[in-house]
Amino acid sequence: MTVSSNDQLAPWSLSELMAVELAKRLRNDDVSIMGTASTIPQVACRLAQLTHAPDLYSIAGGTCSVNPNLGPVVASCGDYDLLRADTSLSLNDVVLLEGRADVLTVFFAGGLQIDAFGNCNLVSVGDWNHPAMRGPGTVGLPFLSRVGRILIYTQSHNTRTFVERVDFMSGPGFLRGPADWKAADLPGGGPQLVVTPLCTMGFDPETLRMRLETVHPGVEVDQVRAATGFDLVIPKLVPTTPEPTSEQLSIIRALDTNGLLKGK
Amino acid sequence: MTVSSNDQLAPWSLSELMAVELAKRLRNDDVSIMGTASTIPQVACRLAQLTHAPDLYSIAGGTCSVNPNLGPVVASCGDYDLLRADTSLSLNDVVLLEGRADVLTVFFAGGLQIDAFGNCNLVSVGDWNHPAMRGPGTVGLPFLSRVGRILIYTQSHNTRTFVERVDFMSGPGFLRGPADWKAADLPGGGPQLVVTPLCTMGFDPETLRMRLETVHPGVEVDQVRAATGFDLVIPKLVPTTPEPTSEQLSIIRALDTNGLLKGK
Amino acid sequence: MNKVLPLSEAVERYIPNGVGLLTVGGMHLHNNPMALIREVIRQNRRIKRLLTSPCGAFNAELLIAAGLIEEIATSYVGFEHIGLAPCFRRQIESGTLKVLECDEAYITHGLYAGAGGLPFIALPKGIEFTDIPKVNKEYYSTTTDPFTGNQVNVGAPLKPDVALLHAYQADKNGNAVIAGAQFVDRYMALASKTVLLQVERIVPTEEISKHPQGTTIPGFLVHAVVETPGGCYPTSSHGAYDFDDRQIAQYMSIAKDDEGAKGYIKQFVQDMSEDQYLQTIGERLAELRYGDGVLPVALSERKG
Amino acid sequence: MNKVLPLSEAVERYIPNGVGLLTVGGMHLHNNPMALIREVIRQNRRIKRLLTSPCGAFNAELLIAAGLIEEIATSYVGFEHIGLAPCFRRQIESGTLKVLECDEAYITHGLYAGAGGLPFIALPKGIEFTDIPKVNKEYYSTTTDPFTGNQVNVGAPLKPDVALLHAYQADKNGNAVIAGAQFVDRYMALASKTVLLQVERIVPTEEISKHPQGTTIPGFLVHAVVETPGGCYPTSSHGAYDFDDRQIAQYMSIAKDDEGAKGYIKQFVQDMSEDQYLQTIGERLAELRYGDGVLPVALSERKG
Repeated sequence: MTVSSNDQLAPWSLSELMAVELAKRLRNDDVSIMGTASTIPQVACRLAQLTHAPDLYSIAGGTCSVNPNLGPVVASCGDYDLLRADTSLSLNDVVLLEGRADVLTVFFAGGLQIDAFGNCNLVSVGDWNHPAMRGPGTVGLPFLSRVGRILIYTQSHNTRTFVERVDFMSGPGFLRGPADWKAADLPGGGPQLVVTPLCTMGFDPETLRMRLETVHPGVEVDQVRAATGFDLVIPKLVPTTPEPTSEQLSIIRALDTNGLLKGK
Repeated sequence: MTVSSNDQLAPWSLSELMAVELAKRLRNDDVSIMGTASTIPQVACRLAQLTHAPDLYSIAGGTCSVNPNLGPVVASCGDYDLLRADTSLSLNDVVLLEGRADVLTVFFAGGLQIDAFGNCNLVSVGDWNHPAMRGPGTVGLPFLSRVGRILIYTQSHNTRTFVERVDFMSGPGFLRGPADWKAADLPGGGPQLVVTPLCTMGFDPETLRMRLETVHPGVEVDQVRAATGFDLVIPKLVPTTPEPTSEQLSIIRALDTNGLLKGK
Repeated sequence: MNKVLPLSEAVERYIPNGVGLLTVGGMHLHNNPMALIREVIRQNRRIKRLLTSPCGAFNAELLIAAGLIEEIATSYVGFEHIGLAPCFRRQIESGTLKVLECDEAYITHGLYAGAGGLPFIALPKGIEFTDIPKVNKEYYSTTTDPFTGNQVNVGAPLKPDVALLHAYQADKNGNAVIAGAQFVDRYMALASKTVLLQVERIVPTEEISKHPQGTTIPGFLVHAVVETPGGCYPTSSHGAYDFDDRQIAQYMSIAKDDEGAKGYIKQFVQDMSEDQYLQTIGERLAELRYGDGVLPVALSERKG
Repeated sequence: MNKVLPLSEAVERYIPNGVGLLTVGGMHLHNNPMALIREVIRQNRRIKRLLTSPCGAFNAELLIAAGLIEEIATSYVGFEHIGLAPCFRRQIESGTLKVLECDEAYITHGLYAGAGGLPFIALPKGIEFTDIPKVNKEYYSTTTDPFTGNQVNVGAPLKPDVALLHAYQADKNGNAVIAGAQFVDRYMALASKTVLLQVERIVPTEEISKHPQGTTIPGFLVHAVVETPGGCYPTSSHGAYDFDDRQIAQYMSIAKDDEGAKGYIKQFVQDMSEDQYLQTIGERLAELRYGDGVLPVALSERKG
């Protein structure tokens, strides 16, 4: 969905905007890992490496290669082309590092359902025994409880995806809220950001509930509220998400020569 | 120690004779593994592969390469040259296979002490807390309890090495004998052969105690008895170990161009 | 020992009907051993329980579509960016396929435990905050950590009866080269009682010996080697060809109901030998081949 | 991030005196990180507990000879076919060095557990028939297998504070190539809080990116990279040079009593900088170099 124009490079796509927003949250000393269907995080990491975070490490969760060169961006996290990279780990290595909890600082997560406390569900909607909708499965999401910072992204912002409570807990966010989260004493830092086609959201530091941060250009706050299946914390002032700059867009387009993000 | 002559290739060495005796016990469908200081088993495996057991697999316990080409034989089981081989495993892989117990069929073992039931000790002589002699350590010997057949070899046949009971159990043979062995119900098949510079020995099927099988050319049965620190089972007829054939010797010499076995 | 067998004989000899636990290699749309799987379907071998890698794809879906799977142990079955796996989803929603819900770390560590004869594997703190252990008590449990006294999560060892795996090349003995990502395929080989290997090509042992460090599956773990060029299609074969998103999308639209799925299986699997199938996809496969410049990354030559 | 440091600064900055658990890479007389170890001795860093790979050699012995080790966790220290390690043996026999007796499988699995945040590792049946668990209750214990109800052997996770490792080459970020056998060095890197890496040479990242599948230590695990050509001597550096059995034999004869050992340490370590030491061994090192035809096996080039 193409929504706006910027300059000669534009129009930018929402996927490109989402990649830029994710990139901004990456630090130069991060070690990040992404999983299934991770075109947007791939681009976010490479964009960060080529701008403010040259030393960022980015692990493709399928091939387990480190810092894939991404020329061009590929659709699958297990793609042969991702092996053009700095280093190769095995899947067992990566699973070990996930358990170690002091090495990997960023995980890109998502879900069929994402709830008010940032918990994710990729397993099933409805009763697990008789699911209304069966999801693909959780893959590595349980690792969310051990990672430094969770960055959530999803292409669907609606009341089926954003629910008060996930039907099946497959990726722990802030659990059932502050008391529960504190009692659990998990090594991870919990979810920090949610990026959707409508907005970016963070978490209220007191209640640990999801809080609107910015609305994308052309999106109204009420539109976000209506698309969200729980009481979203909405501050008085909600700034607009900055449009991707032409510098950002030209880097993204140079990486994404197959246009995987461009049309969406 | 060179002891005898055979033909134009001779004189053969005791190490060469020991390698030949070990080779004879290897089968075409074996998967064998050797550890530290394993020049003799290396040659035994390669000799077997080049004669009656072409499909034998031989794993160098240090590099964990499979079927090293051995041109020439090397002194260390971790030698870079052993990586010229068919396949490479990692040490973790090999340790896993040792635990699996249905894959590896032969382990070449040894000890500072070897006792009447074929138990081995590479840790310490005397009380472990105040050892009279500290050995290097057990490495992978505990795995003896899980391997198909244990083939023991040692360069020293004397009453310090061959003792009634090991001071420290670091590589389980037939434990404390038939009742103990049966109760333990271990997946491994126990020790099958002991080769020394004096003789070859097996185990009595009833008592599971070590039993003399053959004496090497020029060695007397009484000499073996005197060099053994426990009551060795000695059958009425003890044949002489066959000398290595000229075919065997020429294969060995072609592998062992540095003469690691020749002089000993 | 020559382990090379024709496809049909490998399946006939090594996969009993009703096999207890069968596992299929590859991850997502890569290195799925589809030729072996198609033959399992042709021979109508029922499977009590199927275990996937952390991300199953067409390897699981096609067996499910054929109605051969009673239970599946998995942490994911789907087609990644392309979409959900229709029969996997439908059979679970309708209650005809039982799921043993797993997560990636458990499958990976569970295979390590199975390979190593470990009685179980202790798991890091965290999984107990998900619903997964609650719905899969056969694989997840707890015990006492004797070093701290804490209760900790543990997983059961995974020991497949049969593994179906793909590799880029092998010699007749089964010494095999995985040309790209190894996923958990090597651990499947280490943990399984019987291993059937399909390869793009069989090469002489001398060729294998040129790159021992790229040859990471030793022949003694392998029971049969089947030469199946193109045998991963429509998934990718690392080092050889890419996956076919068009074919996957076509499958998804055909298999959107039970009848469609049955039709697909009949048309593309049961009514065709593997050779016939390869002929029908030959042109498309040629388009999907990696360029000439792309060499299998594991094939380094050792000089000297 | 540039992690290249001079040898002295790497040790100064990352190894506190009295460090809790330090581990040294390499196995037998191969890939021992001797340059780092010699510097630890020059800076007189005491080590509470040393952990070796399943087979320690000169890496452990020299630290012991220098009197820096209080306890050692190991399954073997020796010089393989050349003979026993004299100071290791003597200090244990005299009671000045405490041993945490281990076996190879436990060290390997224990590092896996340490790397993965597993609370402990369940071990296969068998170790309980040895005397090892009886004398090392800190690392070996038992617990209940909840799947069978059986009592089973378990080992504690190994989480070194510092690992000293050798690799053939690395870039300035610490992305490193182990040119030959990996032993347990990669698991030490995965399990340790701090990793110091010595390499034969530092190469540009572009050189590293040519063979990603041979580059198996990612820079994010590495804290310092030190360029120390010849730095494994007198042990081998896989891909570069062989070990020196003559030097080991000479050491053994000099170190046959405490005074001799002290003299060796003073002459060859404390009284010389690493550069000076390399000059004295330069000629011998040249003899030990692998022939020109021998290329590091991990360095495959990926084309395309």
